[in-house]
Amino acid sequence: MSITNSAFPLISAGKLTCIREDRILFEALNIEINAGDIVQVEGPNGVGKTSLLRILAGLSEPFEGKVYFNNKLINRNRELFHQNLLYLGHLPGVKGEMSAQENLSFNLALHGLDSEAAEQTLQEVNLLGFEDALASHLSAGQHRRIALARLWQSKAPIWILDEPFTAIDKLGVKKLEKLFLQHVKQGGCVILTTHQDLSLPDEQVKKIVLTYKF
Amino acid sequence: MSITNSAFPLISAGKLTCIREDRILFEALNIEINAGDIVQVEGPNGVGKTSLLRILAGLSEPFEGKVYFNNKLINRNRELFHQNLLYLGHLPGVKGEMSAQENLSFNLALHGLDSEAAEQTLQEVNLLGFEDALASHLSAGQHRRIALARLWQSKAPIWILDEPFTAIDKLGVKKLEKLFLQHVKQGGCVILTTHQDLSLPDEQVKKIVLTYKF
Amino acid sequence: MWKWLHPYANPEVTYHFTGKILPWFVALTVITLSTGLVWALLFAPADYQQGDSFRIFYIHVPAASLSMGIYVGMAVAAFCSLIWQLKLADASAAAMAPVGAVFTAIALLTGSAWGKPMWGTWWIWDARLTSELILLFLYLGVIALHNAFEDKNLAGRAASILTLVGVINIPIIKYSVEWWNTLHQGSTVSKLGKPSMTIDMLWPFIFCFLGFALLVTTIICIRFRTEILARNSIRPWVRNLVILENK
Amino acid sequence: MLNKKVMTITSSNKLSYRDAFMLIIKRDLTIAFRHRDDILNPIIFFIIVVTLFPLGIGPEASTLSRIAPGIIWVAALLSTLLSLDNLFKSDHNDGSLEQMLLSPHPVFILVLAKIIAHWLVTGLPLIFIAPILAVLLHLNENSYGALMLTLLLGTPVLSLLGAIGVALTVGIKKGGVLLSLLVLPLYIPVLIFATSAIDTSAMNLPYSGQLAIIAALFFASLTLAPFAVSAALKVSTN
Amino acid sequence: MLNKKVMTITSSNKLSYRDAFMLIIKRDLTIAFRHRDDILNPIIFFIIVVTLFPLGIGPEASTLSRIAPGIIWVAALLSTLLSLDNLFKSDHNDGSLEQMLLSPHPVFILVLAKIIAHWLVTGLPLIFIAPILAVLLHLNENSYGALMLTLLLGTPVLSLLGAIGVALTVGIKKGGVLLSLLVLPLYIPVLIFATSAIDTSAMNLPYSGQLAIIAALFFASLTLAPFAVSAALKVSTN
Amino acid sequence: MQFDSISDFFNMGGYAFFVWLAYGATAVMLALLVISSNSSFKKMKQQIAQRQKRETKLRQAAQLQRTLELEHDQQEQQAEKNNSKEVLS
Ligand code: HEM
Ligand SMILES: Nc1ncnc2c1ncn2[C@@H]1O[C@H](COP(=O)(O)OP(=O)(O)OP(=O)(O)O)[C@@H](O)[C@H]1O
Ligand SMILES: Nc1ncnc2c1ncn2[C@@H]1O[C@H](COP(=O)(O)OP(=O)(O)OP(=O)(O)O)[C@@H](O)[C@H]1O
Ligand SMILES: [Mg+2]
Ligand SMILES: [Mg+2]
Repeated sequence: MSITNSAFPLISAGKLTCIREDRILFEALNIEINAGDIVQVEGPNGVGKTSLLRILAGLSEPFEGKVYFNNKLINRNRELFHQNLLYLGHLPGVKGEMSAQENLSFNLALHGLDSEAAEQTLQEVNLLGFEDALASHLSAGQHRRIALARLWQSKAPIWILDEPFTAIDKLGVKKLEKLFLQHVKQGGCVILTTHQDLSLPDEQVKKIVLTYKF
Repeated sequence: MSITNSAFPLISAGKLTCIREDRILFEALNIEINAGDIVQVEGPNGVGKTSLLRILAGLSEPFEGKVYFNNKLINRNRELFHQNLLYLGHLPGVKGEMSAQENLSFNLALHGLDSEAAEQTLQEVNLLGFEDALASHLSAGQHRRIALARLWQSKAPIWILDEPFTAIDKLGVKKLEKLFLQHVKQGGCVILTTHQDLSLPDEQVKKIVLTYKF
Repeated sequence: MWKWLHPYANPEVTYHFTGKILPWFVALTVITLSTGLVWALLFAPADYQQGDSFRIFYIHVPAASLSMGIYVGMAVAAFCSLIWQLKLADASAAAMAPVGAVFTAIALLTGSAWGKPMWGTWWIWDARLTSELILLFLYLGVIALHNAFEDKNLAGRAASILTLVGVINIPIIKYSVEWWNTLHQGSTVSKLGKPSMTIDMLWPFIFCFLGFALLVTTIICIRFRTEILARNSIRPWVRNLVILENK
Repeated sequence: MLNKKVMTITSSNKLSYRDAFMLIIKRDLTIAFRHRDDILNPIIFFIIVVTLFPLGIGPEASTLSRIAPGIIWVAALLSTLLSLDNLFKSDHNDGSLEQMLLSPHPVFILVLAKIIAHWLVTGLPLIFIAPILAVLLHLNENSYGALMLTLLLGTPVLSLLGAIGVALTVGIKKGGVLLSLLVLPLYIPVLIFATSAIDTSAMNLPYSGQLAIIAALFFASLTLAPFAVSAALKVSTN
Repeated sequence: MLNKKVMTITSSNKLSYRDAFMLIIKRDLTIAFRHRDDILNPIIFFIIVVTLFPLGIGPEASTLSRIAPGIIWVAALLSTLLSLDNLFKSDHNDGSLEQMLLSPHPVFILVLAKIIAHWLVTGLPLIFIAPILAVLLHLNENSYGALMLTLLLGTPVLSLLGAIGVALTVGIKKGGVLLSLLVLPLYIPVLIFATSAIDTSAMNLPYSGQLAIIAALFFASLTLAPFAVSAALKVSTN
Repeated sequence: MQFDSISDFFNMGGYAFFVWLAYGATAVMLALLVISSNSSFKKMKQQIAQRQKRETKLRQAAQLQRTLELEHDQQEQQAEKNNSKEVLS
């Protein structure tokens, strides 16, 4: 079933409420994200962007409300949802004890992708020559690049990325933005947070603006 | 002794060479940083910016070369140097088990500053109302703000900051840039790395550009 | 079957309901327990073999059996909270753990104080004693886990998992300790069998037992109310309640 | 540049359970072998703890042989306990655990694979080293078989039950000692039946009863622990 | 907005050694008391390990009383060892250690403060709980004094020597078991002299000789360990 | 009444230490449990009240933040205007 034929939004949420430490971060939030959307979650530090993304990815449970993937509850269809989801959080999920290539191969294989493509994909993120370096011996940005490399191979339509540009240099950011455009053109969607300005055309980017609610 | 009267650069380095994993990151680098300088170390991911900053702060030893503070070798005058240095690395040095205020008070006291000022300083970094929240319960950006709050109280002339803007929202970045300007106006210097564009006037910012050397 | 439970599964209703019955429980506890204890200390006859040290019996046995009973209650609550996601079950399990731990400690302490005159030692590695000690460890583990999580709901779920793993463990421990023990030495001392008590010993015992059971209920009730407040602190009814009381 | 098709909601890009299982085992073993220490250290800890006792208690052969089964088993318990920290903690700290929970496989399969890899690295070596230490402690000659058998059946139980404890504490900053409070009481039945089996064997009596119980514990924990662990992981990463 | 003066190169904004020392102690104790568990857990670990032995060895009072000193001291060793992880590791992981090394104070003072705070939280409670456990193990009645004294003098040595091991392994990802490999051999002298003192006291003989040696170990490690630790920290954070 | 005198009662047939240890320890532990249960109930209410106060503080801080953001935006618009003026002239 191709997404473009699907009548339902790729991911949607109804009446989401998130409470942390007795503070209401957001209340009765309704979200609907369709194929082709790039959604930037905006707001100052501590407003609840990461919390929202984790709820959408099914990593935390909201205080109230439901998240749907293709109109199905995500907790009821966990495996199907995860096959169609790529989430990258604050922590890159890269093991320092393995080489860049081993890390990427494992990540690809775990998500059912072709792990042979690892070497070629590392080239995309400018890690050529570092394939065999242990990840713990790489710089902050190179470390994150290993995690990001998965994006180039991913077939999952839903990308949820929490500050993907952290520690990435300018050329890298450009390249990522291009990749996002390509991804949504192919019928995927991207939900991301970042404190940097995106250089994507404004009409491409939808925004969810969170504000302090007390 | 006021800095402005000093004939020597605040911090200088002669013939620095750094080698990691048999790769030469930089070779025979000479650096001279005077009061009033904002120095941005630039370069793509993995080029050696963090390595350079750690060497300047005396946290790592260079393969070759020496670092001088006010024309004195830093390893010979460790305590004096550290009284005049403020270094913030990738890791914020904030303990999740303590509240925001306790963290800041401790940090201030450890560096001989007035720990009473903590509450007021937290206001500067927009953490009013979070004084008593455990640091581990704060968001990524709020966490880093606790570490950065020290800057507002610091009397050390030399600031070495490795990606200080990570996870900080736009308003926060603006505020930090303003603080840097004020700091150098008072005779300090700031050495920093960041992958974001600084919105400081170009003539204010000196650049050290590192490039891949293979 | 769960339908009739429904009105009480509302935290606000439960909070007010428990608040109403609590004074009655307190009164009943005070009456029963004081009657039982005075009877046990002053009027019950001394044992013809153990003399007046037998008076420890009147707290030791209620404490020991309650310590196990509370764990079973906690496990049932944990089960409900995991399967049906009943937040109130969670709160009641959290309320029971410290009470159970204290009663286990009391059983151990009174047992020791009884063992020294009877067996000549404070402690032997007998089956019953050992499994009671391990029960204490299980309680402490559950409490530590409750304290380790800041989020009460997460803490409740984590502790529920541990409680259930522990409850499977309890019969195993009891059984294994007995077997392990009989291999090395027959446990002769502690197996008194059921003491065929005379009626003038039985009545004070019944009163003490009931009194301690009521005390347990009362304390759990108080702690339960605390837990309800902790889990619902952002609800308007809690806020209003607090504001009203502060005025 | 990459020739990608239009995105589809799909359930095809998925490994078989067996492949996912093997993938995790392979990865964990790779990481363990990368630092050889990971494999040597539990063994060395085991050896050191066992040798501490003759030093603390005195060298008399009769006392030592009397307490040998207990000491070897307690040392095995403790060395498993210490190595448990590696099981999920580092994966949690660098975000890999999150990624595994988000992978399109049932979590209990991944968990089971991790536990088995852990046992291969920390439990299995103990079985080979134990007889040598038993010699040092003058273990009764009839007991070697029982020692090996109880370790073979018992150490997986330790890894499986331990995993539950680790999963519960993985989100907590300083879970180190809390872990032992949670896990050690769960280990007690294994300890009791195993040492009882060894003691029985020393008297040349059959110990199949105890062994059967350990085996039962093994199968029970093998089937139930992975589910408890995955439930616990979901709670503690929330 | 803040009324700052022109920056100067200065050596005035500095705490006295005593203030710096107290600051660190206060901080570490605050963190420990924040989770009460941090204080309870080493004690509970100690208790549980001690109870494992009767379970593994059997309940006979005579055997237990024979091996009681060894068991209590080995348990003290292990519980110190387990709690050592907290000493520098978490500070290293969140960057606080770096900040301390960059502070304008001699590193050995900060280190000494951290070690003393660690002992207050993990060593001291053991001394209070040990007599109760000794009762459970039927320790000889003459030996209680010796047990307490050796623990009082010996546990600080464990913290001090342990700190060296932690400092050396703090930069290594999985230092857990490597640590025990480094540290336990250093602990052996303490173990031998302490248990020997307790055994001697059980026979109602004077044990001041052993005690003097432990005291000597204490003073030697108190003066030397902080320097070794600060050197080790500099190496392992490089 | 099983005892002839008060001292007889306290003596407990020679088992005074053990009996009173058992009863005393039980009383102390139960008293502590009751007291701590009660005080934690009260503390919980206080905590909730305190949080409510903190919230008002947070609300004020949020207000401040919002006004700051507004000011910031206005400044930026001003700056842009100035820039465009320069270009024009
Ligand atoms: C630390 C030491 C002791 C512990 C941990 C302990 C624990 C227990 C436990 C768990 C029970 C079971 C309660 C139940 O089944 O409802 C019990 C019952 C009992 N204990 Fe103890 N006990 C200890 C010492 C003693 C001593 C020294 C005596 C007397 C000499 C004693 C006499 C009894 C009696 C008479 C019962 C009731 C048995 C029955 O009716 O089933 N206990 N104790
Ligand atoms: N711990 C280490 N061990 C060995 N090599 C290392 C280590 N840390 C960094 N390197 C090497 O040094 C090089 C420079 O790293 P450094 O962290 O200085 O880069 P950087 O310029 O700060 O990059 P980024 O922008 O990603 O932060 C890296 O390419 C890496 O290969
Ligand atoms: N583990 C936690 N426990 C309790 N409260 C938390 C926790 N993590 C975050 N919070 C609270 O939730 C709020 C939102 O956090 P979140 O991480 O979602 O913010 P964010 O929008 O991602 O901020 P940032 O831009 O700094 O990353 C924070 O203000 C904090 O008070
Ligand atoms: Mg965030
Ligand atoms: Mg860097």
